[in-house]
Amino acid sequence: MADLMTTLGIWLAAFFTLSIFSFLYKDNPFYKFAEQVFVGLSAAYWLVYTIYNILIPNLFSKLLTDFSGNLVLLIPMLLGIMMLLRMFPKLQWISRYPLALMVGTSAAMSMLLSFKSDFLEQMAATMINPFKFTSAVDVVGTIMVIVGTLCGVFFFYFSKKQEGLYKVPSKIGIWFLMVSFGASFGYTVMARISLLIGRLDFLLRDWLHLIK
Amino acid sequence: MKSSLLGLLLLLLAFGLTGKTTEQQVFSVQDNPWDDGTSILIEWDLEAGADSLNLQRADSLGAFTLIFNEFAREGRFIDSSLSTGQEYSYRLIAYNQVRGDSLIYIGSARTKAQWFDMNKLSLLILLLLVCGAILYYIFSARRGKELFIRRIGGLDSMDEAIGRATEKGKPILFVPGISDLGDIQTIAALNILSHLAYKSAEYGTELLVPCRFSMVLSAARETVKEAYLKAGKPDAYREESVFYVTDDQFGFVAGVDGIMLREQPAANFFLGAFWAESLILTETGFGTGAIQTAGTGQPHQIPFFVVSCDYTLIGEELYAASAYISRDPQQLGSLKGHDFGKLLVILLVLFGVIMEIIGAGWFKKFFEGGS
Amino acid sequence: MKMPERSVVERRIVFLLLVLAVALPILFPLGLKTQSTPLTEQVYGLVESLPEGVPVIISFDYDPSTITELQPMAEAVIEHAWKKGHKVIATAMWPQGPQMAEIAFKDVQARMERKDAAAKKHPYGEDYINLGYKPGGLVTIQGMGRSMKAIFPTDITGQKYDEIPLLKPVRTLKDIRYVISLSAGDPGLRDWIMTANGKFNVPVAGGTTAVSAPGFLPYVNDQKQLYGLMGGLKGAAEYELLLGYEGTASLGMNPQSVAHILILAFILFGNIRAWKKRKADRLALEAKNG
Amino acid sequence: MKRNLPLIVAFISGVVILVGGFIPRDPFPRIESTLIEWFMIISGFAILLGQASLLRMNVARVAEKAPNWQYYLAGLISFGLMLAFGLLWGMEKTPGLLGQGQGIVDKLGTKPFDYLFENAFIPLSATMFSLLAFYIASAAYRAFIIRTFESNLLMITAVIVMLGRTSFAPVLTGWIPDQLSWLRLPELTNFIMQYPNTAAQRAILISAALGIVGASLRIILGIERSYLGGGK
Repeated sequence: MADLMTTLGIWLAAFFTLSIFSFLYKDNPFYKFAEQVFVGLSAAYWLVYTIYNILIPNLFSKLLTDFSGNLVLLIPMLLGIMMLLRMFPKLQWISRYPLALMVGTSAAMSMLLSFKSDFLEQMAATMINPFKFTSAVDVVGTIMVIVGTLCGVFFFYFSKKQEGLYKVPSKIGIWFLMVSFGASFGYTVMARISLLIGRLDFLLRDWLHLIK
Repeated sequence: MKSSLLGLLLLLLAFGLTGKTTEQQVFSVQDNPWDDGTSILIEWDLEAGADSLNLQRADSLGAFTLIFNEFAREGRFIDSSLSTGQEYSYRLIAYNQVRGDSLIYIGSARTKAQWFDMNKLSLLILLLLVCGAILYYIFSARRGKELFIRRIGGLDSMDEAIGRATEKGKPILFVPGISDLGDIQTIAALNILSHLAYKSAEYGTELLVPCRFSMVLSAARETVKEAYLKAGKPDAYREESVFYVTDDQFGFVAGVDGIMLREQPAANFFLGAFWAESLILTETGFGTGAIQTAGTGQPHQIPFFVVSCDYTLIGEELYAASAYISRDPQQLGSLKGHDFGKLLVILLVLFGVIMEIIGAGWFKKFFEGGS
Repeated sequence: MKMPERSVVERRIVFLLLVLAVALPILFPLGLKTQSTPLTEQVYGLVESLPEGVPVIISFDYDPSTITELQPMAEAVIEHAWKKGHKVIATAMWPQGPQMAEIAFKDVQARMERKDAAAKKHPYGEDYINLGYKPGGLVTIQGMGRSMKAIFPTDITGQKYDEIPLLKPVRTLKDIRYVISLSAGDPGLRDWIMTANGKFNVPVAGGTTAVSAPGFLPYVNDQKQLYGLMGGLKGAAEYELLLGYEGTASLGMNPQSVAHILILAFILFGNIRAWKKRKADRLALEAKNG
Repeated sequence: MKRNLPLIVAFISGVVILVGGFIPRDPFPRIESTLIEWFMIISGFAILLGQASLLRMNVARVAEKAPNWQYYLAGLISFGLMLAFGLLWGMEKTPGLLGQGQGIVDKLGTKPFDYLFENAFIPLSATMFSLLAFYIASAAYRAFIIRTFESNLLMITAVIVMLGRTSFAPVLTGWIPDQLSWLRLPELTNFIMQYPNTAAQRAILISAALGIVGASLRIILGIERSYLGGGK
């Protein structure tokens, strides 16, 4: 029985895979069906995980096992319910309170954390003595990092007209950006191809058994 | 701006000169500095030949239990999750296999909570400077002070594209991204739309604006209507030219593709938040021979825009173009504040590199913060 | 109406060629070998450097859409950590993460037993634990730095935090010796870098999809904000190489390499065509203007 | 009032976190932990809200017999199935309302929720995104055209990186002598990634961090309030 179900499962997976691929030919009922099944499954998945991995362990089971010790948890529960009221246009304003709490907290945290790791630390990481390296490649590379970072930042500096002498660092900045976008381009192509490899591998190996 | 930066540098110099030096000790136990008073810092520098170690902490009865035994001749260990304001004793046993003996070091310290985390001094100073600058500029802009930002090159090429469309007598297409109104990229796109709508009203060119969300739809309609009014041609405004396609990501793309093939617009504008669909849109647009302008803050999509469009607004340029057009004090002020931060980075890094070259490592250390 | 039809046909030929470029090397592997790079070696080095018994976090911050790239990384890292005797704690910032983690643990155990029938069993609760999904990204990670138990009152089986022996020495994130985040986007590796490393000084390494890999390189610096990075399928294949086995990633590098060549050929043809067209247009224009 | 009170909530929670970022001692760590716990629980409810809104929209479409309503109905049925399976027997090691469902596991090989996850969710999700491979291939053929010096630079780098990350790369340029080893494709790719790419990405990070600081500051101070909805 279990073996039969496994085989059936693979056929089901193959059916959905091909239904999605059929979109490449043109939009058709199979694709539309598969797409909506995906939306439905995904929504149920989120719900089940939210209940079993967040609401039960972090809220309900605490309240059920030790109610008086966790009284304070009634506040976030209330705020959560206020959040749900967003569904009703008339009561939408109530949801602003939990929203404000969340937005205020996360704005402050991301401000501190990203300023430290994306601003301060990046700045410090660019303060390098390029001549401490022995190999010429490293020296040249490090100089490129310093020049590229500074010119790149200058490219995004809007308070000065980029004319005459000011045009030079801005131009260098855009060149560095373009090289980096090229790298990004190459990597993205790579990523997209990888996804296709996974699917074709499934079809050829698990479904059609063309490879051992 | 410049004098305040100079002052800052001097301040930092003063810090560097007062930086303290610690003398080498074989085994030291001390309260872990600048923390909430729940950890103790243990450092050691063992003699050559030592090959394993055993760090122990005394419990309340005075019995020692192992807490750490990974060997490093010169190392440190932070014993965390302790109680504040208590005395803790430690013992380090270092074995020397060759000599066959072992040395025992003993030390103790009291945990203490601090009022300020000195490791974050550089963070605090710079954060205050940047935030101060942003607020200063926002309030100056609100008071009506003229703030200068340069014109983004992309705006000129946009005007040119509209001109070409007018010559050919074909419509222009504007897609304000596929994000909802909550995304600042969408807001920026709508600001630019108001400029384009103004121009197209002036030239009498047809404008097509497909939208993915109903909120964006109503905002876009409002924007276009206002622009036509401002251009003195309120009668030329047609509500159907700003329309809803569908919520579905790829469905929306398919819809816009269809419009491009049917209407053959002479100029396409893709401004706002775009994800993986970016290249499908620009590919179709390229096929129809339109002049394409794109702009997004989504870094992964920029490369595709650069290679398949005639002009691309890169990242922050999108916001700058929007601030330039709208003259909204909030946007303008923030942008000027960010510019102050950028100038700060450029100067500090230049100075930092020089300091590293002359061997004054404390400057970089100050920004790294301790740990 | 003639133009679009021709382009539709062209498009289908392109699609077909791509399928062939990927499928043929899957069916008939070329036996290509990959070469490891310093970035992947750094991740390997971090795992390799720690002694037996230390608690570590592997965070599953992705969903099935990127399994081809990230699942082989997860398997390789788990195998390496188990071989070193590290106690693996699985967390997830994406809801699909816990499920991906379970699949990975099962597959690694099966593979190790396939290779060596007497391979060590890695029982749940002793060698690894799955703490499940929590939302909130960097906010939640900051919470872990204060108290792990407050964020994860139980594991996925519903067992209480205090009752799990593996978690005894782990009171906060600071007791973790390294975090490896397998990350497909947001929330993910960036949140771990900013919080676990930036705030609590825990070493962080990662594996990401190739799409986001270039953006993480500024973090690989003197301050070690990031201890190395596995980027995409190639990164996964490199890790497999370092561990000494050929897994799905290494095999995947065959079609990957062939498809890259095909895409490059497409770009080349496309540019030649565009160049010819431009030339023809210019000639026509000149002829018209006399 | 309806508008200002939430702004005060955002201000207070933001300022407490900001101050706590610099003062390590009590009571700040404790307040922070409490806020984080609340944040997580509210996020849970927010996820419920998101899924519920989506569902409500699809139910309405089916009820109104909107175009393509049959597909939306299929979506709702698969939603109901997956939800019921998850709630009744749980998933993987997590027990559901009816425990671990050993009887069903014996018949099916896995729990019903996991069965649907592995055989429907995974192929659907993975295939949906693999379509992008085709789009990139067709765009490569039709739209990735070199125009300016800048796009030239981009394309040349892309070509080097794409070749450098294949398994052909070591063979293609293995003949280059050791003194010039950095010219070999894998090394050249590493060089590009480690230096010029890092520089540009760092510039982007720094600018973006400033943007985040600006946006957060405006939110905390109540200057930016669009997140509350309902226009200015």
